[in-house]
Amino acid sequence: MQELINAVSLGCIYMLFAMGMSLVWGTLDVLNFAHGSIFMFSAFSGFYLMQETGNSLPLAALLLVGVVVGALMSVLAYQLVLRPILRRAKDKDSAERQILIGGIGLAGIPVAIVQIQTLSNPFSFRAGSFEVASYDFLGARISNIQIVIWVVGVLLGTAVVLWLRRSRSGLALRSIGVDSEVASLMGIDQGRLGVAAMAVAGGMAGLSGALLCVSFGALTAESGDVLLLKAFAIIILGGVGSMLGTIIGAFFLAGAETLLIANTSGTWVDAVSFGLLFLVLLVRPQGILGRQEVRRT
Amino acid sequence: MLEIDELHVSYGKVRAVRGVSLAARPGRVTLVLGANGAGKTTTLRAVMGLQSVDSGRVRVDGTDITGKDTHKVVRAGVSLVPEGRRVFAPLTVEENLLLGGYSTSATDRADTLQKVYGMFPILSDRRDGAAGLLSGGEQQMLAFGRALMSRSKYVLMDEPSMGLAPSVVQTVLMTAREIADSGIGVLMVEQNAEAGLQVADEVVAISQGEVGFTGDVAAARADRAILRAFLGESALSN
Amino acid sequence: MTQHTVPPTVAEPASALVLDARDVAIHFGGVKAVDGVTMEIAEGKIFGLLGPNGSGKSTILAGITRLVPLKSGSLTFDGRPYDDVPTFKLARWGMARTFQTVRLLGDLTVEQNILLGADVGRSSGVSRRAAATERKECVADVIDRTGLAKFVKWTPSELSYGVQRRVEIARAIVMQPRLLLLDEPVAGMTKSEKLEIAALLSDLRAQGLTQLLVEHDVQMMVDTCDHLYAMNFGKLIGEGVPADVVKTPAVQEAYMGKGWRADA
Amino acid sequence: MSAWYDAHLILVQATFISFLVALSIQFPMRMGVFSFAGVANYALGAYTAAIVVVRSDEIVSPVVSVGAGVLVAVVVSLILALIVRRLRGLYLAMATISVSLIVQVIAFNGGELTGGASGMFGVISDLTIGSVIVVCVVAAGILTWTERGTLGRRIDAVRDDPELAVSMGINVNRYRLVAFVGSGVFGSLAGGLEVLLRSTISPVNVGFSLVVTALTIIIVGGYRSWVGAAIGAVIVTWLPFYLQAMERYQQVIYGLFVVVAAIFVPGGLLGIADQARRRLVRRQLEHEDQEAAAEQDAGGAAVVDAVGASRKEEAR
Repeated sequence: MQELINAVSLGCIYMLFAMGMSLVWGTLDVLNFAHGSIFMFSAFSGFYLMQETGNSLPLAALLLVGVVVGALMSVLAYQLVLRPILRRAKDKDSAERQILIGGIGLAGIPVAIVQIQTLSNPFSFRAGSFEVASYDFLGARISNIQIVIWVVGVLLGTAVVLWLRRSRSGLALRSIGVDSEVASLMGIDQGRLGVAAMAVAGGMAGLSGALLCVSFGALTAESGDVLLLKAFAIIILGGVGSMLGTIIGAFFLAGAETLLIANTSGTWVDAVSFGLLFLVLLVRPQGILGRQEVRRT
Repeated sequence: MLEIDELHVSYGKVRAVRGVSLAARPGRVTLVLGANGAGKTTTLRAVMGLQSVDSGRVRVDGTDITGKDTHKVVRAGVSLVPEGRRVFAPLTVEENLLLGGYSTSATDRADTLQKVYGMFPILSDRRDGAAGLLSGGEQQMLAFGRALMSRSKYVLMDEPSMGLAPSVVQTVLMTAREIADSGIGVLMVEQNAEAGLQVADEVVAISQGEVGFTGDVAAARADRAILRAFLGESALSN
Repeated sequence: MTQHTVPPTVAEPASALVLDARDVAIHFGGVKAVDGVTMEIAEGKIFGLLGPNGSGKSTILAGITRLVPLKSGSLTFDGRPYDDVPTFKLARWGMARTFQTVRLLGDLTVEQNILLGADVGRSSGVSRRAAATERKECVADVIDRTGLAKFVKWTPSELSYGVQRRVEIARAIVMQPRLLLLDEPVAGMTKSEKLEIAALLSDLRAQGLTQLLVEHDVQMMVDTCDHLYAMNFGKLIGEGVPADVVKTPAVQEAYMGKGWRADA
Repeated sequence: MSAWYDAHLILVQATFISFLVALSIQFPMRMGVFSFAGVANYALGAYTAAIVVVRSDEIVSPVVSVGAGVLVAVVVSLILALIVRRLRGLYLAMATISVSLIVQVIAFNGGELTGGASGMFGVISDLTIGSVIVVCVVAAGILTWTERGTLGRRIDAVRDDPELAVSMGINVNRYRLVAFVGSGVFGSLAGGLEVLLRSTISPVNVGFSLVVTALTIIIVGGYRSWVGAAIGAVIVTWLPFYLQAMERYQQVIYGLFVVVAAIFVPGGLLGIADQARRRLVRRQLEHEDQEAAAEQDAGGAAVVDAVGASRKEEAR
């Protein structure tokens, strides 16, 4: 039972992180390799402010900092680097390659800054102004922070799915993913929608960074890189472009990892996602819920 | 009136469109003829802001839209039915149509949707199905419907009959005629010259990036050069 | 179904078949892109393949070159069945092709692009050095014949579409193929460019090169080809002497649409 | 000179090793294989060599220890090539990054064999920088041969248009296999030689930052030729030394380099040089061939729609 609670909490964080990445990959054709360091840097910004203010920040403010910093970084990455690459690339293949390379370069910058600032030590929100309380829940313990994670996860997960499914701008975003030129012929302003999508993605990454840092104690400068590859595994597992697939993938991976941690020393935990990724790429590259091309000639 | 005035467009070092002037008027079908590579598609793309313009002007009812971003051109009242239809295959028919009306108000959108369904009952029947599962002719209807959803005053059509079964070509072009009859200005690029002439009011012939002929259908049919280039003298003219 | 309406081709000596495609079917998912097509390409002639967009022309070309797998049917090249031979080996056997869209390597010059064709390893037993000089001569000769001498040091992006097309054909000819497959080589060309290409192809035929030409331009097909296949919806709808094939009602309807005859 | 050399020995060594690491990613890239398995190969080469040296009672020749690493890496690369043969582009890139990180996790968890998180020490050998230079020169020689004439053109074709390549009689799959094996050889050589020079290795050395460094070298220098990797290796190794401010912010500046190059000069410094040379040639040509240019223009209009149409085809 305790494992289940932990797995769901971890799954919520994975989901928030991976959904944002999946959102911009499926629609804007941006596989943002810097997504992981945005996650990490947002959490670090919270940590930094916390120190500066003498540990007086409430939890809500910490999360807010994560969201704002994440959204800001994501939008900047898009406007300054990723969008210019997309615009200048001579074909789809080289765009893909340059986006990945540019993203790797971008990802290195915050990581290096935090390494310098922390001297490569882990950082954490030690007891701040908020208290960690635990409650009995069906024979297991659940902390108030885990409850926050569940609530935020469910609310945001649903909101993003509904946004894409039901709203006018969500529909427009999906159409960009199918054929961006025709989307502009529909009168859709891709610049603005792209920024909005990147902001949502970055905000979710920042939020998940703050939440993970609060609930699991500490992060390091490199935490984002590992999480990025985990999210890639999750997205591939669920199928690129499928939000539902991403959600399922996130909880699946969280479950598998939690089981492994419960039964071993836990040092192999990172290998789970990479192994899983490998397996999916080999057996079913389009993912569990990946869409098959719908076409008729 | 949609006016294209002395338009020049180049692609890298190649001058693709060299001083093309033509116009589309409400309620009329203007047919643009020209061989592959004559610069027709480039002209349409330049009007829509999908291609940058070297010089020249594009005006919609007097408003200059030259070089505007595509979404602004659409908002100014011009839409394009692209070559090869390019419906959003994984999205439903209704979603495709709603996207067409992206820049209109919610009430207008609902209104126009009903009108489009009335015009194309087949789309109404298939509204929840994926657009990619429609037949070629149905997809062309969807592409038309999608353009109508924007409530544009001018609709540009790039090769609407391309790749369609012959029996469907007539239906599609008649639909283009109906669209014009409802008061919209249609500017149509069409390879199938004969079929195109049957629904057109005015004809513009482009060759190597320049306008070679402008006139009404009767004049076009009387023009020997047009006949030779687009209609006859092939092995089929038995 | 239109087979009997086509007059029987003039009896010709049974020349060797360069390519024998028998009952070829190619399916994508549930779509029957090519559905039981038989083509017999005899030596030294230009064969044409006509059909509207989406009729399966390009697909059958991909099948013949083994870029897509066949659902059923058999393929024989110079008497050798090649149902399980990879594409690159076919090229070495002497099957060369051009593509529907221009596919030149943008970072190489015209000369280097053509040399790529000369590199195909069809060793003839000559010593390496001799082969190299022979190759050079062959390349120079082809460049000359295709009128590309002026452009050898240019890169593809600096060339007009018509010239790019000629480079592609030159690259294929340099392979010294047994069979040349041309996928819409004159699409998007001006009239004069088309005539140039047509003359080039006839010239190659005079030298004994067998060709299969996929094209839209009816006039060019009639003028250039010795034998014409017409396709629609993945099936053959006519075959025979080009001028006759294009007159059959099935082809006219498929290609020109209904109502064409009434007004022409 | 000798004093200078002694003082800068470590940087000289690092330059050659970085060159080899970069080649392990650049070599497959040139054949259109976007693989980061080079970093895994580096780890395999380093750890195998270290294990051989440390576990053996006698003194082991560098040829044996580094050779063992190369052997292991090549075998693993061949297996990997078979496993991922259906993957392309991004998927291949991410899968191979994963492989590299799996190798790192294994190194962490190897217990006594790999020394766990603290890694391995005391990998003593008589390897000299001279041997490393010889290895690099031989590598450059072989690569020069692959970049010229027939082979060079074929590799260009395999990278830029595999479907065209097979139609020209090129066995693309074999080239892809060679790409993986080459990555194995270069990567494991870099790892094996470096561990013998520095005498230690730990999991931290074989992680994601090595991917970034290798990529920086290639992107700054240019991915089309080993010369690009050489230029990049020199810059990336020596710039931080000369720019004192850079020492601390080295990784930050690498990141900026990569970003700027990815946007503005995807061909790297070598690409810029290439473009300049081409512009010169073109200027000469334009003088000579006015008539050719005139002829160009006449047929010019045809280009456009066809180009537009093919673009659209691709987009679909």
